[in-house]
Amino acid sequence: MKKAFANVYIWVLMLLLYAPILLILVFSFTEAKVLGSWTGFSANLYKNLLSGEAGAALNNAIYNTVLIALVAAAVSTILGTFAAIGIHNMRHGRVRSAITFANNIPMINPDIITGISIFLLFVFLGIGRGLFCVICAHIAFCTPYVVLNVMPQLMKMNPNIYEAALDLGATPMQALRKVIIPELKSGMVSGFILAITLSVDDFAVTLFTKGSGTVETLSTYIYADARKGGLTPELRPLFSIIFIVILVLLVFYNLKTAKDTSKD
Amino acid sequence: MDKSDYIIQVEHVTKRFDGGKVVLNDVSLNIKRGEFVTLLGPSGCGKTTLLRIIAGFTQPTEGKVLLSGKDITTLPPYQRPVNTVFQRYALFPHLNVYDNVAFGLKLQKVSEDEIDKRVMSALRIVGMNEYEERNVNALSGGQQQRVAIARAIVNRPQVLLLDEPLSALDHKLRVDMQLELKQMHRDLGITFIFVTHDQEEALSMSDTIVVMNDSVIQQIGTPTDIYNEPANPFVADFIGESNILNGIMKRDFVVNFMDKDFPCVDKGFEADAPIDVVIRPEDVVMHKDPKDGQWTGRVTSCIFKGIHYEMLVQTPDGYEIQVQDYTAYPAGTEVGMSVAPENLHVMPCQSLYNAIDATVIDATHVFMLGAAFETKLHTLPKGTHVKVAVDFDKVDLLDDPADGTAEGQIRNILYKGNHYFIDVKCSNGANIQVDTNDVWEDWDMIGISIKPEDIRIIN
Amino acid sequence: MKKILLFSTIALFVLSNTPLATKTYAQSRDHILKVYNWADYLDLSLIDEFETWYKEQTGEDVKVRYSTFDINENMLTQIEVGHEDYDVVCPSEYIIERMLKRGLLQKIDTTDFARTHTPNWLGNVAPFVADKFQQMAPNDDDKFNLENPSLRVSDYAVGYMSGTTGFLYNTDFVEPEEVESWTALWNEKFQQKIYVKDAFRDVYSVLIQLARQDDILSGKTTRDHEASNLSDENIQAVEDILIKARPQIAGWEADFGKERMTQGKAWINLTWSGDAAWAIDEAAEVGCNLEYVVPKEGTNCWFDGWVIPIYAKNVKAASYWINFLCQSDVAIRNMDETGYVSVIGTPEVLEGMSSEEDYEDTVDASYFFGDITFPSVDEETGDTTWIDSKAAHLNHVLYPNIDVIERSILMHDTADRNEAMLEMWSHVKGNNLNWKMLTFILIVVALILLVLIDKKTRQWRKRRHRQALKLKRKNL
Amino acid sequence: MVSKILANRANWVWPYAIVLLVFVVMPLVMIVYYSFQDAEGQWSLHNFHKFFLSTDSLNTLIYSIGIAMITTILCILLGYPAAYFMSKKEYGLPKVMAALFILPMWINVLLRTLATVALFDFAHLPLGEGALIFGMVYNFLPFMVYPIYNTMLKMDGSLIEAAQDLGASPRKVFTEVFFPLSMPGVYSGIVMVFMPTISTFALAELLTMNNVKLFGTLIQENINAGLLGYGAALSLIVLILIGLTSFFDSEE
Repeated sequence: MKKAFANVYIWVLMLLLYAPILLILVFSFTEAKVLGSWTGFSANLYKNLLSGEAGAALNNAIYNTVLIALVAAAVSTILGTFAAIGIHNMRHGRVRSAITFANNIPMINPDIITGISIFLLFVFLGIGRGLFCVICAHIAFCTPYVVLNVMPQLMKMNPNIYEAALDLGATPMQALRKVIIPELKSGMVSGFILAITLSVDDFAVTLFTKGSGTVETLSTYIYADARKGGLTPELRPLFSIIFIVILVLLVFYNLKTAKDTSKD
Repeated sequence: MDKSDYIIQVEHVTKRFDGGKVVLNDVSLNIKRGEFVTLLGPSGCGKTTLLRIIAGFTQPTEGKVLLSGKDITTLPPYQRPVNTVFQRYALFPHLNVYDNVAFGLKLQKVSEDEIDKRVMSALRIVGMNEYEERNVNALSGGQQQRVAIARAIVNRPQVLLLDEPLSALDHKLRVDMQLELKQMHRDLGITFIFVTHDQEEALSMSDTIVVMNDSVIQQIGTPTDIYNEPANPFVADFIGESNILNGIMKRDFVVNFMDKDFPCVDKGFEADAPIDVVIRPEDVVMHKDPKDGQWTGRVTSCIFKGIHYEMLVQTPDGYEIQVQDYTAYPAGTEVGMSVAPENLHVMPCQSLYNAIDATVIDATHVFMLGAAFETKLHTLPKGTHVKVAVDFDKVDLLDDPADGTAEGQIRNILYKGNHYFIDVKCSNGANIQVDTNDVWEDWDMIGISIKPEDIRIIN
Repeated sequence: MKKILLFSTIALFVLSNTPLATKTYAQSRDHILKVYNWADYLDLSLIDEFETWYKEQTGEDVKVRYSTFDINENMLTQIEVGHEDYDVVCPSEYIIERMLKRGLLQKIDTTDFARTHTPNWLGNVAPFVADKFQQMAPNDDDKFNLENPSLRVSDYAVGYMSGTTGFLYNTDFVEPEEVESWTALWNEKFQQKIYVKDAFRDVYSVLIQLARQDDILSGKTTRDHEASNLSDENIQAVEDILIKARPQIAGWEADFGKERMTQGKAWINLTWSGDAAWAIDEAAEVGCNLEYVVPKEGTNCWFDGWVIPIYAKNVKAASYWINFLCQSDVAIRNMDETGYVSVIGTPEVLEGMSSEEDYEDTVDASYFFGDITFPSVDEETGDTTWIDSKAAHLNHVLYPNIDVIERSILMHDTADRNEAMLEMWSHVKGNNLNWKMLTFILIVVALILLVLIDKKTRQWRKRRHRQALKLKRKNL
Repeated sequence: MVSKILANRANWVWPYAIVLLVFVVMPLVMIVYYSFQDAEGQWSLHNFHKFFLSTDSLNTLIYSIGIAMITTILCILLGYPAAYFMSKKEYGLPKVMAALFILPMWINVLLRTLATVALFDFAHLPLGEGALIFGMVYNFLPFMVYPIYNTMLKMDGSLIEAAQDLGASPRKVFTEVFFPLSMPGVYSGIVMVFMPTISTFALAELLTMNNVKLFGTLIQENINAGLLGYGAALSLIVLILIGLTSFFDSEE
């Protein structure tokens, strides 16, 4: 009885959660201008997605998105890992707590605040905004999550292995490469993935830091398009593709983690 | 004995987990009102499961549990007048010490003043008054332990269950807590059921000890019985130090081991019955002059143990005897040794050889221990169920499970003076015993192989 | 870790090799022309053509970096505050005025034209538009004193597109007489069916004429005066009109109005003629009948023009760009693409835009093309039709009849009243706070406080209780 | 020399520390700086003065708080049971459920919002406050479910047993132990939902056709209109709100 209720509840909620997604998935296969009127099956929306002027713009947007995400994620992963190691080895005290506090700010701040604050900084410095500014901003709000992901690994790590490595004649860099990094790997990877998703998802920060219209990312492209006509037809296949990609990625990720957990 | 004296009766309880793994195998146990009972055994012997069944967290697969005569097998835990002290205390982090202890009483809708009286007295009993306002996370392990106990006893349960409550404490603290628990038991006069794997703990605290191994009860008795009259080699070995030797009961009051006859106080065995002899190290009397004493040997090591010395003595015919004495005999000295008849504990052997259930596969193979073993040519029809006899010393254990015909795991090791007597659990659940001189470790996975000529089929 | 390093190196490699990047770093700035224009406001194929044309004219390469905005102020902020180095931008008239005042503009440089034998088409702009530009309010303490005859606004700004503000409506649901007046906004029939362009200046400048129509008709005041006089009373008057219209208004559209109209989700859209023209064609395709009307109380005749900000890095190319866009054929192509009406007033445009079968009723567009009549010969049939600017077969949405122009005003810069206007706007737009919500909030806050207080008091009472019991214990 | 510095691993933090200083701390300082500047770039309280005088901005703030409250409460009411059912094995829900619940969280927020808009259009429901709240809940529910679900999973089972053992009926076990112990998850859920709701702007714009304005919208409008000072001041107010909420959070 209780079990039945629980299942019904969850499934209904699920349905609600996925209704819009399914709706769009379905109507991405018809060319109807107005979502809801079915003008017969066609994959043209998909065909035309990357062709024509709009397609070129979309291409550029996707390109920028990937570029920004990769650079930001990579940099913040390296930066964050070093930072985590540093923080971990710091004496508890003002400096440490100050840094950890500053580290939390971007996570607590709403995107719009992060975006505006960085926008104001660049205005103040009189630097024109653009790709560079966006990447900086993304690094700023991605790194804390990397730190957050690496920290637990450090906690788990036996504090002596680094010394052990040095004792066995490794230089600090070798010790880092051969001993510490392997220990932190899982944390870094999950941090990297998280950073990627955050960067790709981000909208508010990019909007305020991209400056002149040249650097469009996927989100800003969608925003611009949405302001014109809500969910314009060309967004439907885009949405569907993104959804499928994420679905696949997540499934793989879960399977992998499941395997890892079953291993140990 | 009158049934009403029993507060807890466990009747033929068997617990099988979903995986089919048997953790309790037809366990029966009667616990008298007001007793301090200890469930003692190595990890994985099923003692904790038994406790959880009594507490009601786990349902037995078969059998039932009675509380003062009433069947409570299906009663949910919150309706049982028993309380548990958990291994890792399980104090509620969102409540302070006082509220943790008052938790049970509040649920019983006891009046504020009553609650306060009882909580404070409980806290006083465990010496934690003054800490009532504290946050439980701010307490040390020992203190948390005390609070956990207070929280349990404040409800005046008929039975208090303690699941290895001291395992997380350091040695000094543990000893103190042992005494305090004993004291508490005396003061409260309620039944304690105490689970531990530490035999000293068990001996020092309990009225009754229930020794468990391999999901069955090995022996129930007072600490002295258990120590002095172990029911079987396992108990003897698990409780305290002991020399366990193979022997033969020549006739009443005469036992033969190490190829010598010794006077003893046991009788009633048929002539030349194989037996195990247990001699506690402190019962071996040492003589400066090798001539006095019943047998001789050379001291090979001598270690000071605080009050006494612990020595290993090698007999000429290759037995190694553990001895405790107040005077030190440095390594290398020749000594004589004797043991008083009443200190020779004779226990019958379960068997002289492994009697294994097997099924005939073909003229030269039988299936047993979860694998097909080659045998000498025989005439039995395929599929007949037979008993197979294998001598203890005819079983070979191999490092790599893959190398053996069958696989097994080492469960228990006894040192029999001049060789090891090893208990092996095979992949199919059957046990076989092995005599060997090789050194193994508990829980080692090993391969088992038996030469065909050593497999004797008996019907 | 290795993976990440790999990623980053790839990323950096890509970064350094992207066309985008090469644009940014490899090419020197004077081979780039940064154009900043409204969204959907240009036939984009013209960009390449300009690049080749510019090469022909000057022998220099230029790459156009084209980007778009959808809010004037947004663009201005980027230039004024962000110092973005756009070479040529296309703001609305009042922003041009403000930029002039604030000295953010530099002269269009026509000197090279003669040298490169490039015809100067800047004169193609309809004189009536040039006059409107010149009208921009003078202000003595400005850097640019516009009364100074030596200064012609047209040296700094060249018109691009123009249009009016009116009602776009769906003839299936709305009768023409229902939208003759701006008061249609108050008609309960259109509840939640009206979209209003999210542009407070245009809305103000048309609705103020509704508010003051008696005085205007009786000649007590003039449209232009009221439109540029943003007194608190006037702002209040417009606010009242809008508040009264609130129940009918389904939304404030930055750009999605036409879409919603063609989807039939809205019946009326207070919008610009250009959007209207575009939407009417779009809707026709999906069989939805839209019309555009300029209500009788009056409208605003707005202009967008090309200007060169002082932060521009490539003035020469910018000037050529502006000149390029002033050609009649280019203008026509832009009109076809965007639906807005170019300010180019040449006979070629008149000829190109008029069509008897499409528009049987005529409009008097002499104010725009001048009073001209000339024969036009059809290539195929070869028969001649007379084209008369006084009775031209033009799309009335784009080229309104002269009477519409007579009751139209020119918007002026209102920077000083900006905040007041914004405030009015958000009063009307964003003030959804109602008593239901307020009480709800209060209840929630009260509940939270109650819980907290209750918690604290309980702890406190408990503590006191215990103290008492402690005492009792001590006494025992 | 360098290696000496590197040898002390505490120093490895400095590169990031600098990044933090430049791209996190400085920008916040900027917000404060601009919020105390008027249009002429003079120090003044003009912006705050304006804020507290203009009923409009205040109303928007209060309204946004209201919407945020509704969203948060709905998220808790819907999300808590969901998390509960998923975290308890006895309901036999597949583990992948949780993942499926989180999945929409990874789709671009705008697309998710547009999807809800599409749903409303499809069902011929009017866009407006209702749509806004639905969209908000739709967007933020995963952010509520996830932390609650995690706390429930991590909860020490022996505490539940202890409660039963001390005579708590299943109902009591829930009210006296399980619920209080799950609260931390709820709190972090609130933090993850409440403030973002107040400061969203695109969602409101898309879900209500610009009809409803949230505080985020107000900020964005002012920044876009070039009123940096006022925009900064409004942002500062949001920051102060965040400070307060996190303070309450730590109180709990």
